[in-house]
Amino acid sequence: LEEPLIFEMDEQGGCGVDIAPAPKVASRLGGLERKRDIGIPGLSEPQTVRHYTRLSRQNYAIDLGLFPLGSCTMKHNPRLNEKMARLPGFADIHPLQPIDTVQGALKVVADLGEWLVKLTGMHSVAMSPKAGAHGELCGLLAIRSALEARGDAREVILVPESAHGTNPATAAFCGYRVENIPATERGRVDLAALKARLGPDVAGVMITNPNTCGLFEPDMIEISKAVHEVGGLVYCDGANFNAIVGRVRPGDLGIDAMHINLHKTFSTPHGGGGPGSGPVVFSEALTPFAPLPFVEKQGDRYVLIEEETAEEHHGQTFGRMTAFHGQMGMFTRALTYILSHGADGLRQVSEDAVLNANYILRSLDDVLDAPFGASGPCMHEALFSDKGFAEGVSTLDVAKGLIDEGFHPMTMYFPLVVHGAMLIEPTETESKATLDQFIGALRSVAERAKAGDPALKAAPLHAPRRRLDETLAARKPVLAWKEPVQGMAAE
Amino acid sequence: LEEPLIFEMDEQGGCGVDIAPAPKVASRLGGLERKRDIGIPGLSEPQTVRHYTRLSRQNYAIDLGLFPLGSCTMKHNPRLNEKMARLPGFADIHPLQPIDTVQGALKVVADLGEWLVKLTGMHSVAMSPKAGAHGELCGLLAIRSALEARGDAREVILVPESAHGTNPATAAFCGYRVENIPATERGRVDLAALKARLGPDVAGVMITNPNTCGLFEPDMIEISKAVHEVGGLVYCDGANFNAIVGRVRPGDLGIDAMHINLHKTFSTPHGGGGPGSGPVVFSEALTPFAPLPFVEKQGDRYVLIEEETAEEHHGQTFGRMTAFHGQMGMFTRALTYILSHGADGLRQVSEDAVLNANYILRSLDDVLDAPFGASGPCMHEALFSDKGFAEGVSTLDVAKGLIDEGFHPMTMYFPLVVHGAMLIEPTETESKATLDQFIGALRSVAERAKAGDPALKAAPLHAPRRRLDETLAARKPVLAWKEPVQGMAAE
Amino acid sequence: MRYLPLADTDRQEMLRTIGAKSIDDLFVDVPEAARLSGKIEGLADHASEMSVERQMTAMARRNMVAGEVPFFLGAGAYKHHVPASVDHIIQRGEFLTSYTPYQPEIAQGTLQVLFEFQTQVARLYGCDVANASMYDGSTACWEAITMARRVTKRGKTILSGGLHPHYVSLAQTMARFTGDQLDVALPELAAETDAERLLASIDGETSCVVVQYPDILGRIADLTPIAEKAHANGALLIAVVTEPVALGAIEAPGHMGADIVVGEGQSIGVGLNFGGPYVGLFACQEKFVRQMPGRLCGETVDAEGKRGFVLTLSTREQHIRREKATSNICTNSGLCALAFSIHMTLLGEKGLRELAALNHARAVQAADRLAQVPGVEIINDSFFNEFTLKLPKEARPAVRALAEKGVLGGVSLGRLYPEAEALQNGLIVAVTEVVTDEDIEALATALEEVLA
Amino acid sequence: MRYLPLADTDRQEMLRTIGAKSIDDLFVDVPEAARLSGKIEGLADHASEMSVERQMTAMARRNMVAGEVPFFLGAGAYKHHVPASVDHIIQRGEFLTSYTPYQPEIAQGTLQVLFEFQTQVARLYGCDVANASMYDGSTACWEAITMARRVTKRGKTILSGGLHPHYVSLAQTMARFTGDQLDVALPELAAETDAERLLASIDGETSCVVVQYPDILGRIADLTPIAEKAHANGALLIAVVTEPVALGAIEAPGHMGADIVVGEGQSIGVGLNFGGPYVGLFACQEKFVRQMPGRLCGETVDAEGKRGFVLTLSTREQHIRREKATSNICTNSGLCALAFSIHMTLLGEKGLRELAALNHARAVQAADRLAQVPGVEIINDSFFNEFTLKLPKEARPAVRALAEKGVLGGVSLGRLYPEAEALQNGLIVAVTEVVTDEDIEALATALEEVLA
Repeated sequence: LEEPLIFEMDEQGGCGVDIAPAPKVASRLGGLERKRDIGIPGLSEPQTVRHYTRLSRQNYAIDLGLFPLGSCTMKHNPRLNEKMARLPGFADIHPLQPIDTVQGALKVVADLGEWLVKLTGMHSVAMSPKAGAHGELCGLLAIRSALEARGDAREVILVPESAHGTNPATAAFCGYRVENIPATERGRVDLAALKARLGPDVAGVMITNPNTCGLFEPDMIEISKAVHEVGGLVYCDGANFNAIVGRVRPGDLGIDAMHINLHKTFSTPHGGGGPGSGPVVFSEALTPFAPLPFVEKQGDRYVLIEEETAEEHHGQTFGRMTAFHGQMGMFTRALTYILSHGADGLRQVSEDAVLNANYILRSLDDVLDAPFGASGPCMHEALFSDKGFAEGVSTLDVAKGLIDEGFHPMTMYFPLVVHGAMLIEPTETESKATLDQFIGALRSVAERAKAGDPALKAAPLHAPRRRLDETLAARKPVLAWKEPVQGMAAE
Repeated sequence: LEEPLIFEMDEQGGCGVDIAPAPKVASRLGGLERKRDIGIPGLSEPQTVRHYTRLSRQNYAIDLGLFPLGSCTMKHNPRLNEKMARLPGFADIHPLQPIDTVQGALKVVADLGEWLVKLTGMHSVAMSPKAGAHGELCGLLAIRSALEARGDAREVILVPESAHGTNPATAAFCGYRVENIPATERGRVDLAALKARLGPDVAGVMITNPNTCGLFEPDMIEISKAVHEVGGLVYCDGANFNAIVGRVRPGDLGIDAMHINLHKTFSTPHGGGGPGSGPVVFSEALTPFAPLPFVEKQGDRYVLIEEETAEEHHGQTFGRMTAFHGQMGMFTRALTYILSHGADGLRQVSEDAVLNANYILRSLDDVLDAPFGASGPCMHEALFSDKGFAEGVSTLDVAKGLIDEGFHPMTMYFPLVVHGAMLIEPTETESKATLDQFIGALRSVAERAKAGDPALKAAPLHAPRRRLDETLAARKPVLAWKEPVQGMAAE
Repeated sequence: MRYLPLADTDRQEMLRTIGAKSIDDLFVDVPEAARLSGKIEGLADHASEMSVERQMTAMARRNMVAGEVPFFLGAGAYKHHVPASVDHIIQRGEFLTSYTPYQPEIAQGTLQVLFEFQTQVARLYGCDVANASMYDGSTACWEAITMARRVTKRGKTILSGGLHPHYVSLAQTMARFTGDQLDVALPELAAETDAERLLASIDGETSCVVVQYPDILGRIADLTPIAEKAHANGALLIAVVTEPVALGAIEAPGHMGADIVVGEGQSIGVGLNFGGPYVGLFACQEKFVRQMPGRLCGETVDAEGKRGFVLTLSTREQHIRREKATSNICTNSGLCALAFSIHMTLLGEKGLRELAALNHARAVQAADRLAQVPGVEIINDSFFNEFTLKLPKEARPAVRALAEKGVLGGVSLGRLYPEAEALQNGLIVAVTEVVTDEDIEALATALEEVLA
Repeated sequence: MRYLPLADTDRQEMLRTIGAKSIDDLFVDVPEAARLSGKIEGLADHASEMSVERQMTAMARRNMVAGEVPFFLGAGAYKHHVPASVDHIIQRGEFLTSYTPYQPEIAQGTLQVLFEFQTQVARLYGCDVANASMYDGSTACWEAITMARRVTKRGKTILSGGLHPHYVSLAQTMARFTGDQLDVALPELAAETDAERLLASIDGETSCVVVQYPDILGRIADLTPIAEKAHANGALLIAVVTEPVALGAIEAPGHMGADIVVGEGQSIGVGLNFGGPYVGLFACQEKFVRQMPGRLCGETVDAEGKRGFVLTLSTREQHIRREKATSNICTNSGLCALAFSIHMTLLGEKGLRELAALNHARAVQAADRLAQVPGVEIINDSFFNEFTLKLPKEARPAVRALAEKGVLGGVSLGRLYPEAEALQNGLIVAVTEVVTDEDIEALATALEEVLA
């Protein structure tokens, strides 16, 4: 049965809530009463629950199977996190309550911040960024503020070719010109090329480490040093922090700012596209420029440093990035996760994540081309290219073929530096048995791709939909439901 | 992908909990330490969540679609009920806590009991029965106790042919001989035949009203009168109370005892087969014999009448039917439902339930045989027979055919008085649009059944499994998983 | 009304289809005298979710919550930590709102869970087979007695004095109507169980002996001698386990000769819930399987030869056999069985053993500390996570006094045996993994004050 | 460790397959100097669920819960009753643990929800199209300003003094780096909005005017004149709505000429959550759609011609356009958008209008009662569910004093505008359907005491 849109249902005039009748009062709406129909369909509770339950079953999810999405890190979301985030003491408090009525909430923010600082070996943390890309923005604004504070407006941010698209986008948003740093044949930043480009116009570099090829940058300390020597600053994209948490502290690598995607390293749910949370840790150099607001412990009491109090001891802040104080609901989940895993557990997390990825790399490198496979182990994700596929068969076909095997596809065509890239990140929450199943499935699809099996072009066959026409969607965008024109139905 | 049993998984040596290490103590287990392996597989939390999530998706459920199960009443389960049942004040209290520490819980029991008494027009209520059939037992034990108290041990319970199987089973369990009462051509109890059978050996009748043909017993008052006149008592199976709640009070029909399936009338979830809850309401005559324990309000305070206090003012109780006090978790849900619907809502519930059933009856009686269709409207369920199906096509085939149309089958072969019975109960929580879909689906299957479509014998085709071999299962029962014999896997 | 999808326009249209003028026409069979004209007296009209939530929350707040105080109650219901994922899974609509799996093609989820559950229970109990659950431990216990009667064709049952008094009470209620003959006794405040009495009572008339393990006072005794004597006399041994976590530490009754093992499953996955719903566990040895009551899930194959599961042996059941059924039970405790099974899967062998070890260690620590309270005596030599104190005064008022100090200190034998003079000073104290050092200290201190 | 499925035997076997001796071999690329030898300092080892739950619960208990006291805070975040079914649905694994729907064949559930969400938002706002959500209202507001710049190719933005001060602050932060020119002002404690100032400021350089509706003090003014003046000057009108429930009672900005309407969706389905996560709503008229930031879901067909949904117009986005993208945003607020959409579906036209009517009526009653408190003046002529009081003394300490009395009485303008002398006596009071008569009385009484 196909599930119709709520706008198409026969029962859409219903209502799934009971609202107490409003007392009679004289309206004070300024004469702006809304008179025309709004056009919002309503369903009773049974119909509502059924509509969304049915829709949900058209989704793939971690709860259903492996999500081998390189660079996106889809790991298990512990249910305790969900339970804790729903405690009324966290879920039912207003962001502007008097400080003394939210001491527990501020402690959550402070405690999580403290662990993020310690785990990264950095100096301070900004908790308010709403997501990873927002964190990048936060980091770059701090860098630009620091440079401006010393009267040294620079123009260029260097970004490796393999960077996430958000890196150049963010740098451009902050007014920087983006220049690429080339990669070596081993998939790392070309240190010599980088050094050659460094100069007084370079505000800094944005680097991802482990990088988007799933490899650790062994020259990272030297890179940082070189950038610092010319007066630049080092931004690290923390998307892959989950590969090293508990084993390597970015602060020890000379990083000045790094955002942390709480869902990638600290298991908050992805939710079909957010909400995220992207706290940013700073080196001592950037700390004075961190945004408002933040939480500070003063004796036994937690206080919120907002606009009013910032002047006194945080005068160089670059300002506010969002209303209120950040993604509290994600903080409670991440803190719950950190306390659950503890120091030994977090180290085990990164070890298992790396182990799982290497297991996939070495179990498939006979059938798939691993462009950097010869250079040693990978970190938390395994990278393959489309080399060896038969003429006409693409990475996309392999991805769609995996759907028919019961798995979500891997990340495709990223990083851009590898042709037809397939980036596979199993995460630490997958069992060996599941990895073996996945390896078997991908092996079988890869063999079909190499043999040029034409049926692969038709995949997926066993999904709620066959391949969708994305060109049509973009050419004539239909972004909202509209009443069909009378008589159309009869055609 | 087929989901293996937990016993078959490669990762079954895992663990999805962290238990704090036990302090070292000298064991006092009486020398009975368990030494051999228990053989319980363990999975980490991610694997556990995935196993059960995948399994769940092989189930049909109300949240997915209409459940037209006559006499079983599968209606929407409001989510507020679930939320309320989980309040720590209800979910996390022990049944033997001092009475003063559970006043709120006792109030829930007392309030729900009070509404059940008022809604049924009866005199008292026993809350402890664990399910409908347990409630039947409770009712019959009260009847037997009352008769014994007057030194009048009778032997026979009269049960209509169309009764639920639990009715004769319960009567037999209480030591009664069961005799059938025939039905009229209009699907009701044959009053004349009943009267003819009544006599001093008859302890009582067990009657279902509305009956299992989905019809109201118009002679109910007269039946009760006749039974009472010969010194018998009247038990009413309350399974169908949902058809009349708010419009008819069984107490006004002369009933002495009736159980109420909380899930059928008051929306507690069925949960794939329980837990149920079957409070029993009593007439004044049976009240002294009601079981222990029960809740009583004394001034501002609620007390629990248990063994110790029963003597004083409840000396005729027939005793305890279960440990503790009944299905508290179901009481909170049912009370939440009653408060939500209120007096007007509950009346609307029975009206809509009856309306929906009649709509189905009249929308399909041209294509399906409705044996009692001519006798007027039905109550909350519509009854059809297999008359007119082609040779070799059975009600079972129609039921399985409905699965392929995306619906759960109706109740089959019950009541026994109708050949190849199909009993359809839509409940009040289905929309007209859904009913129309269902009617269309059943119409199409019925037409195939009449035309003798051989493909129907193979249905279902679009389900997680084809028809299962029940004979094999019963002939050589395999009720637990056993390690396959070594070497078998290689065969 | 938020749960009712029909609009007034729908109702009118449907009445037209039916050919009725009004809803009242559909209730034409109801005699005039029985038609309720007005609304149910005293009940308000429908209310918003918020309003109902407030009413229910107000009642919930009037209870002392186990998780918020030092808590030591047991005696057949135990507070354990249930992982958050258990409740998450049982709330999935496909489990919560599904029906008894009579249509196996679209109920394999429930059925496979039941098959796994049966295997888990059988292994935990040391039996060959288990059913798909019963209402609770107490009703399972009675069903076991009636099953023994069917097997042995005898009517005399010997109940240990260590059997939970509610379970005894239920059996007494039922036996009054069925004519079963029960041999019952009160427990004694002593280190020894009543095994001697049981052994002495078994004879050629005996259908079964029912022994709780650990017993109501927490004592643990080897069941082997009783099993041997029973079997020698053609009787069955029924073991009752109210605390399944114990079986992660002590030998399973099925391995000590018990023919039927039943019990309460509440400790695993279910929670306290003021006494219900719980989940009755029921297992027996293979040879008795066709006399076993309740629902059973069995393995089979479908029309394509794929493995699948179905409810089976239903020829024993009321919907087929009617007055000849082995039991009138029609419901199991499906959702609680699911919760039990999920929690058991999370624990696994390793977790169950660790959990049991922690329970026992904590209980030993608590016993040692409480033994230091002046005037208090520990009755038990052996125990798992529950033991009995003899106080220098009546325990029942002491428990109330403890509650006033914010400590839920145990279950008094006075509450369970109101008429047994000799037991009035007894207090059953359960100590699970949720009890902290501070909780033990709080109980000891409060008890000292109350006894002073 | 309960979330980690690998056993040590698995690890050894996998290392063998890999050809590594130990895990350390896999970290060979990490320079010696950067390898952390010990464990993270100060952090305990892994802990049981129960232990973590206790730590978190202890922190939760240190907060004053909105639902447990008379509660009147608003100013951009509102307490409304969210039906239980909303949270039930968003916890389904298929929604909670699914990924951004880049593989549409196996993400139609999320995609159809987003399509429905976009349509709901567009209709609520009176616009043609909406996107699939933004982080929150404040970031959506800034994105709207940058979008206006892209459309008009002008850099001057006029912000109403009635715009939420956090939204203004965020715009000021960003404008410092982007070079946008902002014309800002403080609100005045007067019945009239600053529409006159806005009209006077619009000129041929103006990219857009940003007006909050109802504004930060709760005032409601017709946007039509501003829209007309803006359009006449080639500028856009951006309307900001922090309380979406208001649009069940008052005219939609899109119907009064607003080109872009943005706002906070938290009121519907999301809950307070101490400020986040929330859900930013973003809608505009059809002609600007290709300049709209954020994720968009569009209708299309699959290879068999069946209708389906996909993310579309992603050529605007960072993963395609990199440094030429319209925004650096990569995440929306998917799960909150789902919650919003479910709650909106439960409400429907009827429920939304009733809810809005109840909010307004309650607010009117509260305003009438509070106006009787000696020295208190109601600033607003017009309001929806939020209005501003002028107290006879500074509001900020008064709010703290109210909290000590157990009443969360509102948001002081001193908290929002710490440096604006003229505003220090202002108190914003929000009154939603959760406020009872007793709550209003409690606030009035406590306020009288505090002001005495």
